[in-house]
Amino acid sequence: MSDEALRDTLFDAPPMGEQERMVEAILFASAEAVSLAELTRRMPQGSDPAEALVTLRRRYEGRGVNIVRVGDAYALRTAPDLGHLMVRETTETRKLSRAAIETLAIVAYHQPVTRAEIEEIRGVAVSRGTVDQLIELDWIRFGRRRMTPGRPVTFVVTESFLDHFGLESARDLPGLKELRSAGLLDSRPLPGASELDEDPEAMGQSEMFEE
Amino acid sequence: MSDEALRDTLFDAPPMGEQERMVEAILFASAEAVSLAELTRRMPQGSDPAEALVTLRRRYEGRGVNIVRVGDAYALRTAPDLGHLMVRETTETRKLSRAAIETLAIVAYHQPVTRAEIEEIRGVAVSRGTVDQLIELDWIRFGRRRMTPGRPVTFVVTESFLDHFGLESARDLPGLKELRSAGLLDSRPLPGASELDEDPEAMGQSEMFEE
Amino acid sequence: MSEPDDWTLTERIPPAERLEAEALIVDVDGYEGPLDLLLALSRSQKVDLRRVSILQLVEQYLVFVARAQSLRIELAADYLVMAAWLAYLKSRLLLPPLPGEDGPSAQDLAEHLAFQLERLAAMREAAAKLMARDQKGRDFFARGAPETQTRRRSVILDASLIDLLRAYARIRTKDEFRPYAFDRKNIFTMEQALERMRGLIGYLGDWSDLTSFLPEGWDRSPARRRSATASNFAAILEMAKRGQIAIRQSDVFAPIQIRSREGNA
Repeated sequence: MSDEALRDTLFDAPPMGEQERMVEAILFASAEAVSLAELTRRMPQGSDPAEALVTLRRRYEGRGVNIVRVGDAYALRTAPDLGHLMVRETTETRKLSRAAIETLAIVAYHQPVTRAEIEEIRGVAVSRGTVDQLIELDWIRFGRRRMTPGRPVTFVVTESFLDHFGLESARDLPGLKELRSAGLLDSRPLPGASELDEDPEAMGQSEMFEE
Repeated sequence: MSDEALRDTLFDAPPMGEQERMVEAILFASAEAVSLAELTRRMPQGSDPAEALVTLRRRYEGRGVNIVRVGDAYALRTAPDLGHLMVRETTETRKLSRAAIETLAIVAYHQPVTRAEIEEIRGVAVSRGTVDQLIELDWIRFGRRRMTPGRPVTFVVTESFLDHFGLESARDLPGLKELRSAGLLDSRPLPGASELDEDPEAMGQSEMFEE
Repeated sequence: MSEPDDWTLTERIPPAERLEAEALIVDVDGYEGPLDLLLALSRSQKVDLRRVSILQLVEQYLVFVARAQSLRIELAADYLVMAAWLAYLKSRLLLPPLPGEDGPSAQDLAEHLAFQLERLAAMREAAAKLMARDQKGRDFFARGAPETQTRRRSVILDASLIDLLRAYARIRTKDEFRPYAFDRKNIFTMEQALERMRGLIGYLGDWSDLTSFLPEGWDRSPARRRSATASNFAAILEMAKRGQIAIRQSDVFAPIQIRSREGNA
């Protein structure tokens, strides 16, 4: 047997049925979503978890638990229609303020978005602590800096935001397409000089008011 | 319709397939094994979880996850032969020490930075173990030597640091002003200390020691 | 509301109007800024946001602000800034443009305001839709018993971005206090003063002026004299508290004198 043939035999990937069991077990054991890269690393060499996932996902369709996609990762979650049976497992979550909910929505729909842009959209300063709370919940994080004067930092939503709201990706946000085609996600500058942005700090960070 | 017939209709148990889904979801989400009595209590009146369990158990035979009986209760467990895949689940995560996280932060914000500079910024000596630990984690590495007397070695952050913290580049780290407005920095600047409140760009990758 | 002025004022307002005004009082806390208030007012026009009459809206806002002021409700500054801007917009909308006038037309400004309102309303709706989605831990659930094994245990050191940022913020906060230590040249600290006075106190026979205790070289520049005087003063207060010296001052602004109490007490 040639060296190559020998190696092929040694590193033969397990049969697909077996790979499916493996993916199933790994996803099952984890409370968090598991990325494809992580699945590949944990399974025997030559395995193709992406393919195994296709059949596994189909197998769980309509069942009490489903395989959901979260960004680049996969997780098992109970079917949403059975939530009422699980009430006992619920832990009290902190009620978000209206400001926090709106800020979260603005980050999700306008990301990457600067603080000044959030304030421009809401027409009011973002209070200290609101952003902090959303970062603490691990729903938003700092994104890359905007390549505009002042290089303001931006905010984007996280994978655990997607996981929490059962979204495959930020593109699946409800009504996103409609909002975009209505032009409501544009950052349209105020015509002419602005007398409205009283905050000099926001001024420096925002490119919205600069021509 | 007689009272009895009406009640029977109102309390019609869900079809067996539905009951199976319910048992599946409850077992999945529970932290503990669930007893038959508990299942009965949580499911709609008239349900027969024992029967649902029989078919559900059969459905999971030979899969990556199995239904096991624990005393009087039932639980879902990964198949014993796949235990080797769960190894990573056993790792225990521990927070970095304060010294290490501070050192890491200084390297990230001031790279390339020498050990003496780290000590100057922190105001205390940096132990060898701290640096070794960060190198071992593959979060910092040696950079090029500083062209100053003694040609001290410098430290920079690694790709895997950026990866771990979800940053595109170290330049994306928020500046002091941004940390403050996110509520991460409580103290207000002292009057006259404003030169320390540099703009985010200067803050990002400071060359403060290279004068 | 307990001030008599307020009572008389409220009495003079007809009941129906007063009730309406009181509704406003309650509501003003509920608004998240002027744009939010404008959005709420625009709803009263009962038309599509795209057809809202900006002129009418401006009028409503200005009436609201005027009424709030007549009821002595403290309005936050940004409400007043918005009022000023809207008053300006109103005048621009009503008057024909001046020949040769620069800048955006009143129509552009009004359109932008309408856009802002529509966008805010859209984000509100999006936020509501988002929160109405099935949520983890409420409508669907993760594995309740993540499986762990004890066969091979390794320790992973971890830190989150927020830990990193907090650590850096902590260090930099420390830095902000550093300037105190920098300018040592012209600062005579209280510790120094205390140390020095303690040494001198043994030689104190009778009452002596505090000003005669300025250390050498600290009486020339005003800055240095100020610092040394203040520290000396703080030091003698401390020493008096410990019962080491007595202090007296015959009159306001008269020289402060000190005397040792050691042995006398």
